[in-house]
Amino acid sequence: GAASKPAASASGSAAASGSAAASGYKVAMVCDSSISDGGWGAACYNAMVDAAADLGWETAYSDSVAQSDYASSITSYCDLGYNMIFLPGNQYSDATVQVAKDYPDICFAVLNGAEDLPTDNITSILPNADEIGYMAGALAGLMTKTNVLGFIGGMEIDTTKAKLAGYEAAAKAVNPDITVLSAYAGSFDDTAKGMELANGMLSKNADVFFGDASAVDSGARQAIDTANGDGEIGIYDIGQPADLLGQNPCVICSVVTDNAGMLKLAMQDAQAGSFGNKTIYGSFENGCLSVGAFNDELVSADIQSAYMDFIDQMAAGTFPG
Amino acid sequence: MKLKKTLMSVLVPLASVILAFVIGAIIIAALGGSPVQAVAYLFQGAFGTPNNFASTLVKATPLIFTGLCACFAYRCGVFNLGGEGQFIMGSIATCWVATTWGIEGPGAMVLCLLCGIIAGGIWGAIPGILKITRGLNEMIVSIMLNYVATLFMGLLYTSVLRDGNVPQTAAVPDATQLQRIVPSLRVTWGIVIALAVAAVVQYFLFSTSKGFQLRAVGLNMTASRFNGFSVKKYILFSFVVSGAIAGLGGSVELLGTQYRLISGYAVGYGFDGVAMALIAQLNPVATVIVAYFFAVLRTGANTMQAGTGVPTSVIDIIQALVIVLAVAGFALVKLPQIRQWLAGRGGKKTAEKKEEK
Amino acid sequence: MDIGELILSTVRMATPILLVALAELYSERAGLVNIGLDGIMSFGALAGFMVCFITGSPFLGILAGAMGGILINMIYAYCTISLCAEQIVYGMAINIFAPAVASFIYRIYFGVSSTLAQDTLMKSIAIPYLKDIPFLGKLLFDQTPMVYFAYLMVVFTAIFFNKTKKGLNYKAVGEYPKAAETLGINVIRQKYVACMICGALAGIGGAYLTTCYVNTYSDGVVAGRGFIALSAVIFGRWSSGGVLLACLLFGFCDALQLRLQIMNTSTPYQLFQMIPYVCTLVALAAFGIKKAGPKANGKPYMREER
Amino acid sequence: MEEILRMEHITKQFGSVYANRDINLEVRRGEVHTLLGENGAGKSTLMNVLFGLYQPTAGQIYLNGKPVKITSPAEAVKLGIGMVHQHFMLVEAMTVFENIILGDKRTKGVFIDRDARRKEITELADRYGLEVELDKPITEIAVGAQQRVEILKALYRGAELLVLDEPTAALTDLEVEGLFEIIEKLKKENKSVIFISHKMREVLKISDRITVLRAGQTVCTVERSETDGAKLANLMMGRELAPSHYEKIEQPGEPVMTLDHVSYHKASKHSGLNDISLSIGRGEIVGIAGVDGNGQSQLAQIVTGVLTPDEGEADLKGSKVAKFTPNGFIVENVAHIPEDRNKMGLIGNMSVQDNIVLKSTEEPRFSDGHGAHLKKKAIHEYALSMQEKYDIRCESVEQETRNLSGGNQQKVILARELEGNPDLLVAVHPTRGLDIGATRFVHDSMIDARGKGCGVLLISADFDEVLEISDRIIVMFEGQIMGVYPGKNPPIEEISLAMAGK
Ligand SMILES: Nc1ncnc2c1ncn2[C@@H]1O[C@H](COP(=O)(O)OP(=O)(O)OP(=O)(O)O)[C@@H](O)[C@H]1O
Ligand SMILES: Nc1ncnc2c1ncn2[C@@H]1O[C@H](COP(=O)(O)OP(=O)(O)OP(=O)(O)O)[C@@H](O)[C@H]1O
Ligand SMILES: [Mg+2]
Ligand SMILES: [Mg+2]
Repeated sequence: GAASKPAASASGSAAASGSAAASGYKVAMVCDSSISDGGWGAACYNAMVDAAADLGWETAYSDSVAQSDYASSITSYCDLGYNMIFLPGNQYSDATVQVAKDYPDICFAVLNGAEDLPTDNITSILPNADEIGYMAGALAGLMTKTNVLGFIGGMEIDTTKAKLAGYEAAAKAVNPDITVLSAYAGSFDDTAKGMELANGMLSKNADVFFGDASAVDSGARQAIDTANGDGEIGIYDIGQPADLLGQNPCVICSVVTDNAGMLKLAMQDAQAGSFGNKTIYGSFENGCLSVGAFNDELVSADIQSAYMDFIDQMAAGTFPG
Repeated sequence: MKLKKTLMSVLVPLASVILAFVIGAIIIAALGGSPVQAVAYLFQGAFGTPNNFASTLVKATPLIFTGLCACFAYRCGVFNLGGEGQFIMGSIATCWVATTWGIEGPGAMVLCLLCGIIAGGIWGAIPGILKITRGLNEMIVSIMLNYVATLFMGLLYTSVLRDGNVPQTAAVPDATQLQRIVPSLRVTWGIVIALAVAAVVQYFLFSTSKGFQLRAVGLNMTASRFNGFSVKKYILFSFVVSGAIAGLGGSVELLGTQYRLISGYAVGYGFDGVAMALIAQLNPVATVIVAYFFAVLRTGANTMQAGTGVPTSVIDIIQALVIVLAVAGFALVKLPQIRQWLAGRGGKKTAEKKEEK
Repeated sequence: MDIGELILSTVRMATPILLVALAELYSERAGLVNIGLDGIMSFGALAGFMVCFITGSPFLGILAGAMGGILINMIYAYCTISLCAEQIVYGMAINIFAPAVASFIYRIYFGVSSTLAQDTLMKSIAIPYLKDIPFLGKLLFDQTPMVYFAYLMVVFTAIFFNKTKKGLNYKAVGEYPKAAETLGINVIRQKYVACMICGALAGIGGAYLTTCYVNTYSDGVVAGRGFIALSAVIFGRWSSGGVLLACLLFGFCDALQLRLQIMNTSTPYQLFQMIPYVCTLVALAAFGIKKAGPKANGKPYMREER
Repeated sequence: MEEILRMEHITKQFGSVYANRDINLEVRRGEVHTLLGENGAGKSTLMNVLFGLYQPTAGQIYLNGKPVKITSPAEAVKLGIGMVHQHFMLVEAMTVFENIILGDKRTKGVFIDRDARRKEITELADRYGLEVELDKPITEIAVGAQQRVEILKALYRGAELLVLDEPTAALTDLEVEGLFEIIEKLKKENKSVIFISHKMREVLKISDRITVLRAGQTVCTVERSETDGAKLANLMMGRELAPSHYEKIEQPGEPVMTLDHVSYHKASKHSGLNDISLSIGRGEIVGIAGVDGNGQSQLAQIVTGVLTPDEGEADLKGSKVAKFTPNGFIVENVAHIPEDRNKMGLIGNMSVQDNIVLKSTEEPRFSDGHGAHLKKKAIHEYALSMQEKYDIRCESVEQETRNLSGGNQQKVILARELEGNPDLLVAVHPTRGLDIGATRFVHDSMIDARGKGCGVLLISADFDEVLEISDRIIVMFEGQIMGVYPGKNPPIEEISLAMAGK
């Protein structure tokens, strides 16, 4: 297997990051999964670090926080004088609302927050889950030979459901004969479950996969690689939210979400004093969603251009219909 | 002599806890943090502001319930590892009543609490019934039922009782929620209910004849049967009551703290309760104290982690060290060799006194 | 549904649980209830993963998993055997401590990256002749060596406890340590040995997950398998054959529910996930279990106490 | 004769209690040396020190003249010491065979060589006349058989010095004869035996020398030929014990308990009852004689409501028993001294006072509102008065009963069971393991109860005891009644034959 090199060690978090002139602002992230999960937690953490580096903010994080500790963790950062708390998921909404009331001067940015969540000091950051689904579904529809697609979710949360719906709709728009198999692992970190679910789908002839289950996805990719064996690669996976090309041989392309960009917008608002009462949308149009690099050996130029046509149509609002 | 013994049994665990923190401080220092600062953060997090103090009480509340749940069952000699499932079932019943029956207000709240008690009691009764009728090991049954309850809760908040666009149920209406004791502080009457339950359990176990018999059953089932106590009834009773306590805890947690069911709700409360009850040597009042100590450690640790920036796992490591060393300290004073040594000086006198007799 | 795929999946899912259940069996046979299996597994998973990642050898990874498991379990051993402290509490403590240590080490070594580090997986080895048995041969005799190891352990354990002198002495320690002591058996040593075996097997179970099953480590890889193993020991009535059946039943139910989930996307998936637990309960209730396991199970042993 | 063992200035302390205090003991090769002392005098403690199970607080042990430090039983076994413990050291989940070969270090090889070992054990058992069923699980054999297994275990290990701690407590007279023959054989092989028993007759019969212990200290060592029972009792207790004589009642009162053709698990001869009819009248003691494990336990448990008979009827105080529950019988004033005081009688981890009021916490004198609030002070005071009345020797009534000596444990049970002036008292092996003083106390208590109109069912494997205090004797064999005999001038020969099933 391809052993990826260990990334730079990130032991402490209070250490100021980035080279830009220190702005005196501080942002902290409270996350229920581990930030080294190679999935959602890591992506969000990296987004925060990247955004902060550009603007010269200090960062801190608490990860693997239990649901019952959300509020007290957030409160801790508020008491420590952080300017912004970044919450990567809708599950933190209740705790955020509760704490935000007591700390009107602190900004709370909730990734995937609901549209009705924002208040004077809460902003939602909402990547368009439908579009993510469309972008993956169109490519899957073009690539499949068996007309069976796979989708593995972690938990049955709304953004995941929307991605699944979009995936299915786009794939069917490309090729009406397609069926989509889907399942939920009930977990974001049980990699073995991901592998078993993918195996189950493989035995039903699925040949293009997409997932929204963090570390579970890596199990699924492993199952796909195993099924491909050493020979020609005939079963594919589409990655997200970072560009995963090269991580596994089966990855043909990724739907990349630029969480850092959106978070940066929120941070700029905070600096400008215009934070709150808004939802920062992330879409293909505003560049927060993008198509990652293609595996040119597996995705022919024809398919790539056909795919980009669909993406253009999506941007124009005519796809998948 | 007796004084010395009590003193030792306080001093040794205390020393152990301090030792755990010293080790923790070394780790923190090795990671480039300041240990003194870290401890200051810990105290600030747990007691620094009135609201932090209140948060610690809030955090202790569910732990008191699951601790008492374990305590009650173990006193009757049955190992109920299903506190978590019973807690969840209590929460589910409460949530269902509070959010779908269309009722609100204090009356609804009381009804919700009752339903929590009943649901927890029923869920607790299952391992009890299977034990006395089929002879099944209660540990395995209650562990399995924890998984079932957690999944059932998942089923509710992702589909059946789902409210809105995230997998969670609707929130309990304001009027039905447990009210704050002091409006400016986060702590609700839930902690008072918890303390009351602890007092009742303490009284029941040690000051009533039924409690006395229940303890006897727990210590020696055969002798209890020979002496006319209905062992099976007591086993079932203890399961039901222990489940009901956990169920009430779930109800209080839902009405006073969480307001809705959501992914990750109550994870780990059950086993925490078991550990606390055992550390407290199955004494209800001591269970309350241990639960509070756990809560201090947790809320304080959150602030410590946030303040020092060490990875969260370091905090878990320190917490585990506290348990490991504190319980080892308790065990140490109970070892025959150590007891002998403690008795060392006072020993002669006692022996002589006996001879006079 | 593809039956072959289902059986294969059953074997795969049952193997780590089986290894860990055997670990618990060895522990409980010496009177030590260890509910810290999840913790030992996660440490074994990390140790196995890191060594495999660094050396490129899954076998060294397995070995490291075993050593890591032993190391962690010595905390439990010292406190419960030498200090006679409550076993359940120490199991709990291990469950908090070990995953935290594992997570800490991983974080320090690998840092934060948007992808998980990957190690080399152990290759399957087909057993000549046996693998040619139609249908089953491919499923059962073309597996990684650790699968064979797990099943051989079942046989070995059965023979050890039922046919050998050491096994008999071992069992006596869990049944009536004082009697064992009066017969010249070194109870304390036996209990420590039991903890080492338990730590090693549970560590291997964890390492299996990251060197034979999936090629990554993440904080939640163990996902409660230790508790399932604990149940499997009770369900299997403290015999290795029984434990094997319990693990297979559990693996089968889990494999089945995953497949049912894929087939019925409209039904809430939690209903399928309940299948293994409900099946276990129903099976237990149907058979009934009167046997209570080793008599001195869970009780501390002090030589001079009556 | 050459000395094999010398224990010098042995002191053993448990917490603040001295179980042994500066004890000296010397045992010669080829002799039977008896340790005599009241319950709790420290006999077992001293032997456990010798066997390496306890580490002495102070003192030195010499074996064959050489100083030795015995740090574990394994060490003792290596040094040629064997011991039959007072409390059975048998693993219940295993068979007799497995129990005998456990921990075996004499044979090499990994696997259990069943055939060879069986042959060896069978030969050994034949040589010493010990009858055991090798393949039965321990739980399925009677107490007497378990005792034989214990002896066989020790013999199998082939010790030079064999300690027998109360081996006869659970044996019938016939079995005791057999044991004595074994001891004689060992003596001939020039092996030494340390023997412990509370039965003066046995002590006088088998001993060469006797060491008397009192309250953890050595009183003296005497030659058998130079002493007698009365002298020994005096040395042991520090006081005289008048010879006992109990009057026999020939006309009992109205029946309190009648069994009519009662059967229970008929097929299993040793743990069942087959068509039992008997009646116990007020003011009489009915003694059940018979080898242990012939249905006596089941009988006791049926007349106390613990077991429900398969067939037949029972009449309690003139009305038919509809439902068999222990509580139902307790309410009808039936008292029970069960056969196993630790397992069935006492809650070992509860205090003396809690055990004394175990059954009566709901009575107004111990609680308000039918058990709603315990009157702890009243309970404590009552327990103190019971401690006084029944001479229960303990540090305080708050001490756990687990740590009391056997005699005192039995007295706690007596204080509980007899205080309610029962109508029926069922006493099973009530004096097993008790010293002569305590035994006398128990017998006196039963006679007292009889005097107050209580019907007493005495079940005992100790034939002497049955003969001494029963007003009527019933012999049981394989779950059946073999015969009923008068307590006054009983036909001893006939009864003995009946006990053997003839
Ligand atoms: N484990 C223990 N811890 C404290 N005290 C104990 C313990 N065991 C016994 N004792 C006390 O030591 C003293 C001696 O006890 P023991 O039962 O030997 O007295 P005894 O006079 O020989 O009794 P008996 O009436 O049975 O002959 C008693 O006060 C007893 O309660
Ligand atoms: N393990 C122990 N822990 C505490 N006290 C003990 C222990 N073993 C014995 N004792 C105490 O030591 C004293 C002597 O007990 P021991 O068992 O030696 O008496 P014994 O002479 O064998 O009596 P018996 O005739 O009843 O067998 C008693 O007071 C007893 O309670
Ligand atoms: Mg005594
Ligand atoms: Mg003794």
